[in-house]
Amino acid sequence: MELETIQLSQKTEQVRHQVRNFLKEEMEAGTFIPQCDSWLSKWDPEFSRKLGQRGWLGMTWPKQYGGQERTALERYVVTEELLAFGSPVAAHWFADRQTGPLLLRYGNEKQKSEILPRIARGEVFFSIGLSEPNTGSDLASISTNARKIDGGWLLNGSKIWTSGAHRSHYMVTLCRTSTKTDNRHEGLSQLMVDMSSSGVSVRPIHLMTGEHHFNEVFLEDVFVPDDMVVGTIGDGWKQSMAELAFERSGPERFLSTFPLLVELIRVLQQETTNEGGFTAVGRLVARLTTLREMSLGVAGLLEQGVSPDITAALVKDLGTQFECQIAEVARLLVSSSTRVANSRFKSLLADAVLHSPGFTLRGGTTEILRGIIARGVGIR
Amino acid sequence: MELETIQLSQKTEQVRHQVRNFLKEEMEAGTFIPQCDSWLSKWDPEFSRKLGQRGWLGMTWPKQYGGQERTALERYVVTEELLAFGSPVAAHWFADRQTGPLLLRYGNEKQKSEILPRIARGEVFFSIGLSEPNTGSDLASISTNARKIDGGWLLNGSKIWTSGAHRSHYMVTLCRTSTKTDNRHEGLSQLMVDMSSSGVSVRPIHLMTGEHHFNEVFLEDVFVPDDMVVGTIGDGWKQSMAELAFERSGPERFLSTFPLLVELIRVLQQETTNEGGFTAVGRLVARLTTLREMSLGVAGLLEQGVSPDITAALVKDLGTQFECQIAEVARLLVSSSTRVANSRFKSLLADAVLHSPGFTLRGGTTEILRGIIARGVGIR
Amino acid sequence: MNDISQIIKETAEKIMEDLCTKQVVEDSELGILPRELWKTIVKSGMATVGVSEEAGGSGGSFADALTILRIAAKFSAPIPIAETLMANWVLSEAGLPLMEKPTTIASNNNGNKMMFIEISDGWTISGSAYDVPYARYAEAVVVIGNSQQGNMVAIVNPRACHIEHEQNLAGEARDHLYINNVHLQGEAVSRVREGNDNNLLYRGALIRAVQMTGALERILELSIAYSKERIQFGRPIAKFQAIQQQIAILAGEVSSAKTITNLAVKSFEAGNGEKQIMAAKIRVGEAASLGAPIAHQIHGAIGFTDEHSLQQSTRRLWSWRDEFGNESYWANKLGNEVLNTGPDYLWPFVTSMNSELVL
Amino acid sequence: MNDISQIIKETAEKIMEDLCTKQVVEDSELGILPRELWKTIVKSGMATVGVSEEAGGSGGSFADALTILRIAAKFSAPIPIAETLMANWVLSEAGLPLMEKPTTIASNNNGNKMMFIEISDGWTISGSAYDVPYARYAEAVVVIGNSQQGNMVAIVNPRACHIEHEQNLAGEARDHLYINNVHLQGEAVSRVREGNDNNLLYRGALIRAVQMTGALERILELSIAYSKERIQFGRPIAKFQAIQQQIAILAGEVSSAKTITNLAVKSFEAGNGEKQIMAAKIRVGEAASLGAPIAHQIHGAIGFTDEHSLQQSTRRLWSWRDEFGNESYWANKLGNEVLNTGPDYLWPFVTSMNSELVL
Repeated sequence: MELETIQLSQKTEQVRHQVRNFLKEEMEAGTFIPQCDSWLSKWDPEFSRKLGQRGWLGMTWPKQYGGQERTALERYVVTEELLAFGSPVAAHWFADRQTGPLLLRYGNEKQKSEILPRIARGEVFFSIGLSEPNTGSDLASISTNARKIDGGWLLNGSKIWTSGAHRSHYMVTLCRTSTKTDNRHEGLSQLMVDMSSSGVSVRPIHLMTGEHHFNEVFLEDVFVPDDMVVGTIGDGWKQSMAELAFERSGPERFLSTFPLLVELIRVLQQETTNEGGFTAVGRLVARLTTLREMSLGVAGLLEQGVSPDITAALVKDLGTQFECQIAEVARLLVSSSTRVANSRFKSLLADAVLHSPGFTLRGGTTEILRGIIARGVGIR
Repeated sequence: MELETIQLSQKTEQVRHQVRNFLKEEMEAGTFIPQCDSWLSKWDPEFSRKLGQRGWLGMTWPKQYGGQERTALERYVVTEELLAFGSPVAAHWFADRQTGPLLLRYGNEKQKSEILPRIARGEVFFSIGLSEPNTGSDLASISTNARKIDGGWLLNGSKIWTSGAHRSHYMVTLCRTSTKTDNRHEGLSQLMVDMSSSGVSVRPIHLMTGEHHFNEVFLEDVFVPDDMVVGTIGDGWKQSMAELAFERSGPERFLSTFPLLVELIRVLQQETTNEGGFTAVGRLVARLTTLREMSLGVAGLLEQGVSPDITAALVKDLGTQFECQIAEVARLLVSSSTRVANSRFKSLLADAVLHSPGFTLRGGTTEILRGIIARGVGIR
Repeated sequence: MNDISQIIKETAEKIMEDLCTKQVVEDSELGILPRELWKTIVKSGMATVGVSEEAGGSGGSFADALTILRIAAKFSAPIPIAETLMANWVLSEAGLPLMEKPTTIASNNNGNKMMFIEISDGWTISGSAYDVPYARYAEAVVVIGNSQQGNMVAIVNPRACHIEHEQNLAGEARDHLYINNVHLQGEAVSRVREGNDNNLLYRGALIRAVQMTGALERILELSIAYSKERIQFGRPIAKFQAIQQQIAILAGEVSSAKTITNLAVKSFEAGNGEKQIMAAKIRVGEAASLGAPIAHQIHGAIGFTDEHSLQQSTRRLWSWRDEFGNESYWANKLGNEVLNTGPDYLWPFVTSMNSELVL
Repeated sequence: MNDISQIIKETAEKIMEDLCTKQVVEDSELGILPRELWKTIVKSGMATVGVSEEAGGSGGSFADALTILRIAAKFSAPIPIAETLMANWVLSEAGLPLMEKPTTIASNNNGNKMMFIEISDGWTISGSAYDVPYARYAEAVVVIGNSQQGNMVAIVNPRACHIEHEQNLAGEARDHLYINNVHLQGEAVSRVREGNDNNLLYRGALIRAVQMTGALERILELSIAYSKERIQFGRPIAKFQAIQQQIAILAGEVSSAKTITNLAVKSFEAGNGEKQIMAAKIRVGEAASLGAPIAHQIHGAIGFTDEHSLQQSTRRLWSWRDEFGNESYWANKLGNEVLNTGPDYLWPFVTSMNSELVL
C-alpha cells in the first residue's frame, strides 16, 4: 500500500494551464457558476461539447476512436481542474469515465468505432444500469434478465439510481443471461440499451432537494441486438467489477464540496482574526493534499497497468468523508448568529449538506469499502 | 430509554457538602494531589479508612452490616465528589462498588456479618477474579475450575487483570464447578478466595507507564471452604452479570480524566484570548453535563429497583470516549511550542493519555457495549 | 408526569398521527399550510398551553408546551405551533391578547432591527427581520423591538409588512420581513416584561433543542425499522455487526439529546435555565450532526429521496441545529462562562446544573 | 528507488531486526543506551548519510537518511540517530567536522535561549534548552544560537553543561540543558549557513513525521497479526466485522501518513518543502491520534502492558505528535498561509504542493 510520489511532467502542467484558463474564461463569461457535486448535478451538453472540441474527453483513448492518446495523468489533471472549479460536467461524466474505458477494453469493433468518437466529442451520454430496487450493496442479487432470441436479446426488469437516464442516450445494463446457480456471479452479462428503444420507460426519482438526477428505468421486452452486447456473455460480473474499481479513486471522491471550501475562505478572510478558523482550514488543506497525493498515486499505478483495489477503496473511504467534513467545518466556523453577507456561501453550504448523504453511499458504501480494505490486508 | 430528570434532595446535597469540605481539607493538608484515573491507580488504605470512619463506604447497606442505610443517590454524590477531586480511592473501590452489593444480594449470613462491616470500615479490600488469559470479552470461556472435596472446594487455574490483587485481602473468583455443556453459562460459580491461602501466587503485570496495578493470580490446589461460596453453586454466570451491569454507569465512567479538565482551564485562563479554547471547553462541559444526567438517571432507576442495562451501556460507551476526548482536546489547545509553566498540567495530561487505552476496554469493550445496545433496541 | 401532562401528550400524539402524514409535510413545501391540522391543534387548546387559564390560556406548564413541540417535531409538523406558543407566552407576559391564529415572532435577535417610536396618537414601528419562521402564513406577527422607553411588544398585521419568501434546508418558510412605519394605537403596544432579546434567544434555542430531540427520536425509529426490513446478502442488514454498531451510536446520541433536553426544560420551567439551555443546544446539535448521517447511511439511497420520510426529519435537524445559535455559538458562550468561573469552581458549576429544578 | 537507496534501506532493516529487540527498547527506559546498535549503525556509515562523501559523509540523499529514520522508528530504536543525522547536516553546512558519536542539538527553537558572545580569544556560549533529546547520552551537543554576528553554531562538550533528566511519554530522554559561559576557540564556532531557527523547526517536524510513519506501519502490522491470532467466541477476532472495519480505518490512516510523508520528503529534498512539511506533520499527527487508540482497542489489555511491544510504538506516536509543533500549531500556520493566499488561489496552492520535487 505504499504509493510512489507522482511528479507531473511539464507537458501535463501545460494541459492544466489550458484547462484552468478555459475555465476562468467560461466563468467570467457566465457560462457556469461553481457548484458542489457538479459531476452529479450540473448537466450541460453545450459545456460537454466544448470540452470535446478541446480534446478533453476520451483523452487517453486511441486516436482512431476519437481519443488523444494522452496519459492517464494528463486526463487526471483535466478532471481535477474541472471539479475544483465546480464546472458542469454531469452530462459526459459516466461516458467519459466508465463506459469509454469499458468499451475500449471489452467492446466490439463496431461499438468502438461508432460510439467512442461520439463520446469524445461530447455528443453521446451514458447511464449505468447496475442497482435494482432490492440489491443495494448486494449487486450480485440483481434479477433483471435477458432472454436470447433471434438476432439479439429480450430484456426485462428494472434499474434504479441511474443518474441522468432521462437525458442520456444509452444505458450499459447488467443483467442475468442464464439462470442463477450457486455461484451468483456467474451468468451475468452487460447489454447496451438504446434509451429510445421501445419498452424503455423512465420514472424520475426526486432527491430531497427536489432535484431530479436519479431515475428508475423500466425495461419491458426491450430488444437489444447482438452487436450491443458488451464483451462476453456470462462475463458481466467481472467486467462490471473492473469498471467499479476504476471509479473509486478519482478526484470526484474528494472534490465534490471543494467549491464550498473556496467560499469558506472568502468568508473567513472578511472576518476579524479567527484562530479557530485558521487551524480548521489548515487541517482541511493538509487532508486534501494527502488525498490528492493518494489519488494521484493510484492514477500513476493505473497508468502502469496495475489495479490497486485496496488503495482505491481507501481513497474513496477517506475522500468521501472529507467531502462531508468540509461542510461540517464550514457551518461551525461561520457563526449562525452573524448574518452572512455572502449568499454564495449559504447556497454552496446548503448543497453540500443536502448532497452529503450520497457521498458515502455511491460507488460502494463505507462499510463495503472497509470490507474490501480488510480483505486487502489479509484479514477477511 | 427515556430517563427521568433526577432532582437531588436537600439532604443529599448536604452530604455532598460534607464530602467536598472533607476533600478540600485533605487536599490542603497535603493528603493527596488530584490524579487522573485515581480509582484504578491511587491506593491509599489510610484514606479509605477515613472515608469508612465518616460513613462513606457501604453507605446504602443495612446498619446491621455496617452500612448507613443511605439512598443510592446519596452514595452517588459521594462517589462523584471523590472522583471529581481525583482522590485516592482505589483500595476500597471494588469492595464498595461490587463485592458489597454482591454479598448483600447473594452472600450467606456469615459472609454478610463478618465481611461487610469490615469493608464499610475500609479495612478489607477485594479483587475481582473474572478474566483469564484466553477469555478477553468472551468471559464464558473461562477454564479455572473448582473440584468438590470434603468441606469445600479445590480451586485451580489463573485469573488475569485483577486490579490490586497484590494488596487486597480477598478475590471473588468466577470458576467452573461442573464440566462444560453446550450452554457455556451453566456450571459456573463464584468462590471467595482468601489471598493468604496456600496455593495462591500473584505475578505483577506492569502497565506501559511502569505502574503496577494489574496482576495475574495463579491458583494451585487452593482450598476454599464451603462457607466461602458466594450464592448458589451453578449460578455464577447470572450473579456475575448482575454485578457487571452495576459497574457500568457510575461516575467513574466519565470522570477519570476530570482533574485534567480542571487544570486545562487553569492553563487557558492564563493565556490570552483563545476563542478556539472557549468553544472546545464549552462543548466538553455540555457533554459532561449530559453524561452526568444520564448516569444520575440510571442511579435513580437502580434506586427504584429497575436495572437499565441498555442505558448503563450507553453511559459507559459515551462516557469512556469522553474521558479520552478530554485528553485530546487538552493537548491540542495547549500549544506544544509554548512552554507550559504548569507542570501539573503536563503530568495530568501524560497520565490521561497513557491510561486512556484502558478506558474503552475495562468493564466491557466499546464493541461489546454497542452489541448490548443493539440488542436492547431490538436488532440483535 | 402528572395526569394533565399525560393527556396533553397523548392528545398531541393522536392528532399528529392522524393529520400529519408524509403527504401533508410534502405539500407544505409546495406552499400548502395544513389548515385542518392547525384547526385541530387550536381546538384542542394546544396553541396556548403554558399560559394560565386566568390569563386566557389553556393552562399546563411550559414543559407541557414543549412536549407538544417535541411530538409535533417528531412528525415534522409544518405549522407555526412553536412560534405561536412562544408568541403567546410573550403576549401573556405583556398583558396583550393571546393568539389562536398562526402567529410568528419578529424580534431584535440575530442582527435584526426593530424600532418602536412613540408618537402623539400611539406608536410607529419600523424595521426588518430575517429568517422569520412562517411569516408568509402568519395571520399575526408579534414584533419585539427597542424604543426610548425600553423593549416593547405589539401585534402587527402581516398584511402591513413586506415579506420576501425564503426557506431553510427543510423547506420551512423562513421569510424576510420588512415593516415600514406601521402605526398602532397606544393600547396595542406594551412593554416587554423583564423579557428581553436575550431571553427570546434562549427560549428559541430551547425550543429548537426540544424539536431536534423529537426529530432524533424519529430517525432512530425509522433506522431500526428499516434495518430489520431491508434484506442484503440474504439477511436483514440489522444482522450485520457494522450496522448494529452504527445504530448503537445513534441510540446513544438520541438518548443523550433526550436527557439534556429534559434537564433544560425542567430548569427553564424553574426560571433558571440559561446554562442548561446552552448545554442542550450544543449537545443536541452534536447529536443531530452525528446522528443524521448515520440514519442516512443505514437507509441507503432511498433515504435521501422524496419517497422516504427520513429526509423530512434529517433536513429539519440540519436546519434547526443552526437556528438560534449553532453549537459553536453556544459553546463559545458556555466556555467563556466556565473560564470566568475558574478551574476550582468547575465541578461546582457542573453539579449546579441540576440543582434547581421543577419536577 | 535507486540501488544505493535500496541497499541503505535493506541494511537498516537488517541491523534493526538483529539488534533492536523489544528487550533493547525496554532496557533503554532503564537508562541503558544500546551501544552495540549504535556502533553498528555508525560502522555502516548511517550516521552521516545525506552528507556528501567530499564533505566527509557517507553520501546518499536526505531521503535516504529519512528512510533510515523511518525504519529505526518502526523498531522504536532508542538511539539518537535522528539527532546525529540532523546535527551532521548542520555541521556540514557550517563547515565544521562531522560527528559519529551520539550527538544531539540544542537550538533557539521552542522558547529556548542560546547566546554566542565573541570575546578576545574566541567565543563564550550561554543559555538553556528544554527537551533536548538524548542529552544525557550525547557525547557532543551541537549548539545553535544568536550572536551579534547572526546565528552561530558550535560543538559543545556535554560535560561542560548542566543536564537535568526529563523524558517524554515513551521514556525517551528529553533533558533540560544549561550552558554557562562555555569558552570556545574561534575556529570551533561557525556561522549557520542560510539555515536558521525556523529551518531547524521544519527539519525537526519532518523527521518526526517520518518517524511517526514508521511507528504507524508497525502498529498496523501488529494489529493485523494480533487480530488473526487472538481467538474470542470461538474464532479469530479478525472475523468480526467490527474489528475488520476498525483495521480498515487504521490502514487508511497509515496509508495517508506514508503518502504525505513521502511528498514532504521529496519536496524537502528539492529544497522546497515548507508547506508540504506542515501538511505532513498535521496529517501524520492526526493519523497517530486516531490510529493509536484503534491499535490498542484491537489488542485489548495486553497491548498497554510492558509485556507487549505495541506500547513502545504508541507511546512514541503520542510523544512525537507533540514534538516540533503539534497538529494545531502547524494547522494554524498553514491555515494562515492559505487565508493570506486567498480563496481564488486555494486550488493553485493545493496543486503546487507536488509541483517541485526530486524523484
